[in-house]
Amino acid sequence: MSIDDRDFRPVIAAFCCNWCSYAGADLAGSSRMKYPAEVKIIRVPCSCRVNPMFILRTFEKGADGVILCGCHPGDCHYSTGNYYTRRRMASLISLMEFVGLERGRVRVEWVSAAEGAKFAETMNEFVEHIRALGKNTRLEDLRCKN
Amino acid sequence: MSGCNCSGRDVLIPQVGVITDIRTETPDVKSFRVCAPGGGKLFEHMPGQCAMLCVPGVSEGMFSITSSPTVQDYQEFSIKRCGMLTDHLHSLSVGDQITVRGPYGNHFPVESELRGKDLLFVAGGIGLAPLRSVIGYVSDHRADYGTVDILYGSRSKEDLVKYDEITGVWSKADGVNVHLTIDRAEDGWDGHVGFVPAYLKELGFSSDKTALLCGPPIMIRFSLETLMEMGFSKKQVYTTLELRMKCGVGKCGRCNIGSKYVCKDGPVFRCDEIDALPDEY
Amino acid sequence: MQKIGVFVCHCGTNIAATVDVLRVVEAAAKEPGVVHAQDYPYMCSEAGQALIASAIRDKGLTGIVVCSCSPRMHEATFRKCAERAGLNPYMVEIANIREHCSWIHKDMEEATQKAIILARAAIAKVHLNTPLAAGHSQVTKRALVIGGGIAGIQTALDIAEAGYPVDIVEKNPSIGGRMAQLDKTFPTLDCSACILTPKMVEAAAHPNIRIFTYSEVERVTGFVGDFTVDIRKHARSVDMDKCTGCGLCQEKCPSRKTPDEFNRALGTRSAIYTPFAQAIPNVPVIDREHCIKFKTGKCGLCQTVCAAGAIDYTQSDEIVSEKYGAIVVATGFDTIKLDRFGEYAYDQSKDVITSLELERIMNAAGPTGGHLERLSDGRMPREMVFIQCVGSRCSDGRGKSYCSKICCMYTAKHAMLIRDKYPDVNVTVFYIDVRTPGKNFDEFYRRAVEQYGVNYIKGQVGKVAPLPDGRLRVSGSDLIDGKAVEITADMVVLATAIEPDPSARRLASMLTASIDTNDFLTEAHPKLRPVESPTAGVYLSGVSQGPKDIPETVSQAGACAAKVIGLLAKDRLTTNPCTAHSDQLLCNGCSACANVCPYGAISYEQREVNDHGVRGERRIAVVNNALCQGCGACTVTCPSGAMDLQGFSNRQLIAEVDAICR
Amino acid sequence: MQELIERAKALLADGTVSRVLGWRATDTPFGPEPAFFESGEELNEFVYNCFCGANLSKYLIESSALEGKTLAFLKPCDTYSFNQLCKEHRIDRGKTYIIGVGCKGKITVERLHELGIKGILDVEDAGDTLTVKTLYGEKSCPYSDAMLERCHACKGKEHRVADEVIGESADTTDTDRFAKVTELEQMTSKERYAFFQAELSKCIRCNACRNVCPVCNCRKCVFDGNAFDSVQKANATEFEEKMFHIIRAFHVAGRCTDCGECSRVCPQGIPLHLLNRKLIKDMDAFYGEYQAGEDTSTVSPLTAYTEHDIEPEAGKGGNE
Amino acid sequence: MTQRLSREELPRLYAAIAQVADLFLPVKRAGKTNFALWNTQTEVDLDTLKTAKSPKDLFFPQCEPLYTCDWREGNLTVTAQALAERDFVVFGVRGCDLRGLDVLDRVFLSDPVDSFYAARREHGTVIAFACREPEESCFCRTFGVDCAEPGGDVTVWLTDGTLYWRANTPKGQALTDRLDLLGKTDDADEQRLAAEQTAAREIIDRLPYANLFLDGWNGDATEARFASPLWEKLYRPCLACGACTFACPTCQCYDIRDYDTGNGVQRFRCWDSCMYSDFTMMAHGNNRTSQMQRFRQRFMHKLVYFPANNDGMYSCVGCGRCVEQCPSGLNIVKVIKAFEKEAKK
Repeated sequence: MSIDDRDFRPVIAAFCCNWCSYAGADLAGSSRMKYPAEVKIIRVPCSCRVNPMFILRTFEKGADGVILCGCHPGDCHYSTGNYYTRRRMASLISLMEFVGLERGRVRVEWVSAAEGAKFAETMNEFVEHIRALGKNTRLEDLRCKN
Repeated sequence: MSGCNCSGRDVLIPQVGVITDIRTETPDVKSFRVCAPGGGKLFEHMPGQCAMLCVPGVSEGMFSITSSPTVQDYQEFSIKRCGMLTDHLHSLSVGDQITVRGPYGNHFPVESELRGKDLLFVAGGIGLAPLRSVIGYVSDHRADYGTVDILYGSRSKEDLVKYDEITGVWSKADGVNVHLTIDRAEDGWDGHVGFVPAYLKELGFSSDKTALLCGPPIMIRFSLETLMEMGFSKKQVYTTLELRMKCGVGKCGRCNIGSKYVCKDGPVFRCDEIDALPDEY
Repeated sequence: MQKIGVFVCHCGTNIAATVDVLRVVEAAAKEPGVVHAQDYPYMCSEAGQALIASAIRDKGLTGIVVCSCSPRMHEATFRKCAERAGLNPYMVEIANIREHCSWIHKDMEEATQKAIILARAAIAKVHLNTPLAAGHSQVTKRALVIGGGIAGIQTALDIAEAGYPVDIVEKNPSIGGRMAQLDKTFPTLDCSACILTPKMVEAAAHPNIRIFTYSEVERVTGFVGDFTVDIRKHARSVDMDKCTGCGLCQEKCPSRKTPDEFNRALGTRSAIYTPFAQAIPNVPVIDREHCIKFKTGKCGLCQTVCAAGAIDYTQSDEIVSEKYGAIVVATGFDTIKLDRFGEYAYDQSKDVITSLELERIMNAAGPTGGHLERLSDGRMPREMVFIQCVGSRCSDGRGKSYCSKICCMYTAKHAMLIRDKYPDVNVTVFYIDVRTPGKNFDEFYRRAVEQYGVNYIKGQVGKVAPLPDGRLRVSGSDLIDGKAVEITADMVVLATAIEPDPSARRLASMLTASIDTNDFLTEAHPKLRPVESPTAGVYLSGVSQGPKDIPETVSQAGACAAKVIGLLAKDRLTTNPCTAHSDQLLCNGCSACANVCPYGAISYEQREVNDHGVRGERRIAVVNNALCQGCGACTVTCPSGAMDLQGFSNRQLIAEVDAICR
Repeated sequence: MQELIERAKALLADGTVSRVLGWRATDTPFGPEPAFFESGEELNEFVYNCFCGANLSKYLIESSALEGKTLAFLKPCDTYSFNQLCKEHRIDRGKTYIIGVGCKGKITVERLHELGIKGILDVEDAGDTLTVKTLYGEKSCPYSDAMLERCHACKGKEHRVADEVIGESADTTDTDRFAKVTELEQMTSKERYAFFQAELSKCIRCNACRNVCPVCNCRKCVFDGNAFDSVQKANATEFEEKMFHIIRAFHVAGRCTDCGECSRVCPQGIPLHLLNRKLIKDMDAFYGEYQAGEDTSTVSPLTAYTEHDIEPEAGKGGNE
Repeated sequence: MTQRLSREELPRLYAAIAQVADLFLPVKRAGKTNFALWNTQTEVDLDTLKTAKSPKDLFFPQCEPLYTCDWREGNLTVTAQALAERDFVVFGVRGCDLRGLDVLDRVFLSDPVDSFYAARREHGTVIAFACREPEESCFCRTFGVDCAEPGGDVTVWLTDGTLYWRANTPKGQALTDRLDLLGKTDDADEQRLAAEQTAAREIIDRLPYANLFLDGWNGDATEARFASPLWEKLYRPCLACGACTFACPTCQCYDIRDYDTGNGVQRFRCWDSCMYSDFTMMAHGNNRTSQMQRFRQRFMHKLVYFPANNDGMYSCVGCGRCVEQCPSGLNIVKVIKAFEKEAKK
């Protein structure tokens, strides 16, 4: 591992549903659990609000990993939202791998409002994984960088 | 002119302009004065020419320059609020910066065909914007032109752009007659009421004048018909066209009508020239 | 261009200790559109809010960003503050630099950088915010209480007393719930029925209360203030109006072998039955599964003996559709199944019973007429062992991780009552901890130990083994003395964990109310809004929200009623303006959005549309803003991007993405 | 063909339909074009031959807004698209009259070019073989070698919807339609990346794939609007091509009938159908087999759910 | 003076040119041949007659930044994109595509000059490539292009074994002077070359579209052509995609757009197509609302408006890409033929 790799600070966006995962992240915070500062959370009303377009856009703008967190299936505040998320994301993740994106750059995780610990754990794990994958060069907008 | 690359800047590269003054003309029209960041005009222009104003990241649009070339310190743009860009422009304040490129297009032939002529300006609503530049120019070179008649109409009194200037300056100038009209009667208005073409007919100007016509398409159409009835020939009438313009230099392929590019060969056309163009505007 | 103000909160040292607040202010001030940036120790304080308000007024701010704690905490506070200062409340965005930043990071540099980025994202978003106007909806001034136990009854009574009509839906033939099954109550040892029955009667007689027993909620649509609920009234086969409650039918019924649910199947009942003597309504139901008439077509004895002619075999389920402004969930609890706890031999011996079964045995109206006896042979036990925490505080995944809260106290109660009534019965209690926080609770427990000589052993029971003589060998450990303990007992009572009633899960899904991993309904806020569900208009009463004893249940029921009354007292509600809307120039009318809308908020209209000068009739999606709850499922299903969500628009979210990746 | 013309003339003459949607002969033998016919006389230019690959169903969106019924000639595979468009309320079934036409697989002159045949002047369909007259002499090749990719994965000879059927069809399937997808899945992630990078970097963003696609029927494409701030028409970077094609594939997921028009029309020969097929293959595996356009009522997998769907986990897109 | 090189030596020639300047030439990638930067790994393809895309994007890129705006310390600054400074060579430009550059010159080098394009033209050396085996879609002859003698800064001919090279301009000569691997030709070479040219021209004569009927298409034809009812019939299959315009060597419509890079706004231009439905869309209307109008515009521009502004020069060069690539089988040939049929009726 070169020095550059060790210094690699990935850019990671976490889309969190307002009712479960965002609250879970709040709980992780109020429980003073630690996870890397690379993770930046974007609040959405429900995981089903996250358009695949947003995920691609995030990569386009230079993100190295995107994680989408929502309520556990069955616990959606809007009752069915995350069921659709689950289907959409299953297809999207598969398609993105198919066109050659590295495994695990996009991830979906169900985190309830009570699972502060799981939130922190998930983020630690995800950041670790993205660090191991390295910079996202396969899907990135070059124009941003000039 | 616009082709001059002497500054080393491509015609598509704008300059930064600072808004130095904003006036609310009507509920949906504001006039913006724009200067170079260090003061003074960004460029020289002729009456009728346009410039591309851009709020970076929002949009860019072509606007006619409302101020006369004889104004030394700034260019003015009277802009009606009608879309995303104009909404944004209306939200700007004095001191804000935008980008400006231009001037683009041709101009009213103030130095050639119009010289020595009696001029009849017919404007409706925001259509006053390009004509005001000519009116200003003519006022500053009064000796070069004959009489001036200005017929201007709008929906209501509060929709008359530059009302103070019209009533305070123009109507008091020598050899200038101002005729104002509004579409519907309202309290506090003792002037003429009615549409511009009808008033034009009523006023019955002599057909040896040269007319400059600017306003909404429907007003232009009926005013032109009226002028024809009054004995004007199309060669005596000038108007401006507005189409979607992007590059401003006749290359991007958008604003052509037949072989003419509105941004480069226009926006000022003599009505007989328009007749020769295919009907696609 | 927006004129944005940024307000960075220190939150005392909560934020300021890890985030260099001044650098955040400095960085925010450089962002385009930001005309004002400042910090303050407590933005949410009155003085902090005053600062925000005066900046809004003085600088003509069109949007503000507050960098502070979670929006779940103070978004509403700052929105109200903005509104008071004349700014549309939806022009406020919160950057969460406490829960999502200062509290999770240690490194000041790192946390400061992150706070700057979070502020930037909020600024980028607020640039695209538009003033939103909340709509209004009417409030149906009637409440529904689901569950007719003590929680439900108390809530209903309190609401009814305030003058609002309220309906109780109870799935059993009578209201009363678990409390009706109890013998005595701690810590005062009142007779449970004696204090419950008057409340049941009061509820039944109250002019503002309607009771639907033997009924279940079938479907819920609508939203706060305007729910429509379909209630399935199961066919009772007895005409409620005609029945006099004489009880003759039950007496004569030849089918008598049905396990009696009320007595925890320790006894049997007839096919036509009322669950217990004080049942309300005192009208029996026919259990069609066990009724001979329904099974074979022959019998009809009850009809013959009924002088009132109330028996009606032709009755069928009836669906009643009612409108409510508020819904209270009071579905209560049940004890867990013990099939995963083979070591206690519950399935092997009739003399291993749950505490709730013991309640029935001790109850004068119970299967043994209130006489303590072994169910296997009817003999009086000499040696009794109570085992605490059966399935509670369980870490191996077989039971529940939580403490069931009531067991310590009722076990003390049982032990005390047995020792009081049968002084020669030895009582041993195995416990992990004895938890007795509560008024007069610890005194109560100490009385059990000190006055009544109950033998408390701190330790766990490893095995209960039935012996050939019918007795039970209880092998456990005494952690204090550090030795193995073996007791040969006549009866073992298991303090079985309680769990939410199984109906809660289905109900939660119908109500779109969230439940936690244990199926307890989630509160809107665990501390500050403990009786409200996050779903507006849905309230939580009793154990459906978490384990609690009777006094706690009753106080929560009252709190819940207060919240409901507060809602019903309003004539109209302000609706969330963050709803979806369809751009008619982009909409294809393909119906994909309606397919995924959980609220049926999307319909289609033929509309004439002027698309840049071209007119034509189109099929256009139309969102009913009163129904839309703003989940956004439709926005992603819509391929053309016609459907967008106010407050979380495509462009806003993209702006946040861009700001974060910058 | 004559039968089709006669029938169309009859339906026009008796007023059943107001116009006919079919193919018109042009002076290149291999270039019939989609066309509307409004009179019997115009119908004399009607042609139906082995080059009539174009899927006509999308043109019916436009004609749904016109007065009177439109008669459309649809091949078996076109009827799937037609159904899908009806399901999405883009075509009014009541304003159409569908004649199912027989199909034995369609060919394209590009395939002939790819086979190295240059200077083509005429192509003669002699059943199993094609005789090609060229500037450089006469050539021949098996019919199936010139067939469109989609015909090798034919959906069968049944018309899913038709008011009447004229002519015989054949099922021309001779490959597993998911074979290439499977092959790609078995490559390493890096290899797949190289494959798609090479293919997609040819994209010129001409939007032919989108505009021909029957289910890409949005009145205004998201890529043309500014709702997502997408950069239209610009393919300055490889990412944007990917973004466009991934999103396009995703937007048609569950709606794509696998008609193959996208790959047929791509001027750069990008096998765009592979993205759609991957999604179809996945959805079939995840949620059970589903063929868009088989009928007009079944709900697409992405607008449905069950409580126990598979989780969106890594590893479904192919090898690592 | 014509020079020669054996075909096997081509890789050396490429390497030698690449020493002097960036070399672009037809490269096969994922089954399609397009102009691309040469390196030792590229698969050069001189056998494909026409690249899928014309080489116009080497001079007028599909997407190019114009300038960046950013706010520094509250002040708006505009930084113009630097003009091309590197020399480059385009090898293998067919006669039709070379004429395409003449057309683009008329647009971009006329007043006001487009400095981005001008800089590229200045730095680019074009090596034209004579055609040997024209194909059925070619009709350059109609527009007066001689594909056997295409011109350019340098012209090259490729026979079975030999490449012939002739510099035509000082720029071409300058490049030639820096290459030392070209050999002298003799009379036999000259004869062979002449024979090749004759053969190619004979094929051209036999092409189905070699001599299209252009009577009536000229700068004065606006009224008659514009109002023709034929357009209504011709446009119908058009899908409104941009395949024809993006493949075309002369289409030059462009769009100017902004892109938020996060650190400023980048303004770039990219190809646009008059076929796109939003091409002329404005906030308050659209002067070409129907696809018929847009379709008509494209052909009127090529055959009427452009000649009107450019001394009768058509802006179609007969490359035939639209013939090959239109998804619906539409093309300029069909348009010309339809009007011919009408005229001869």
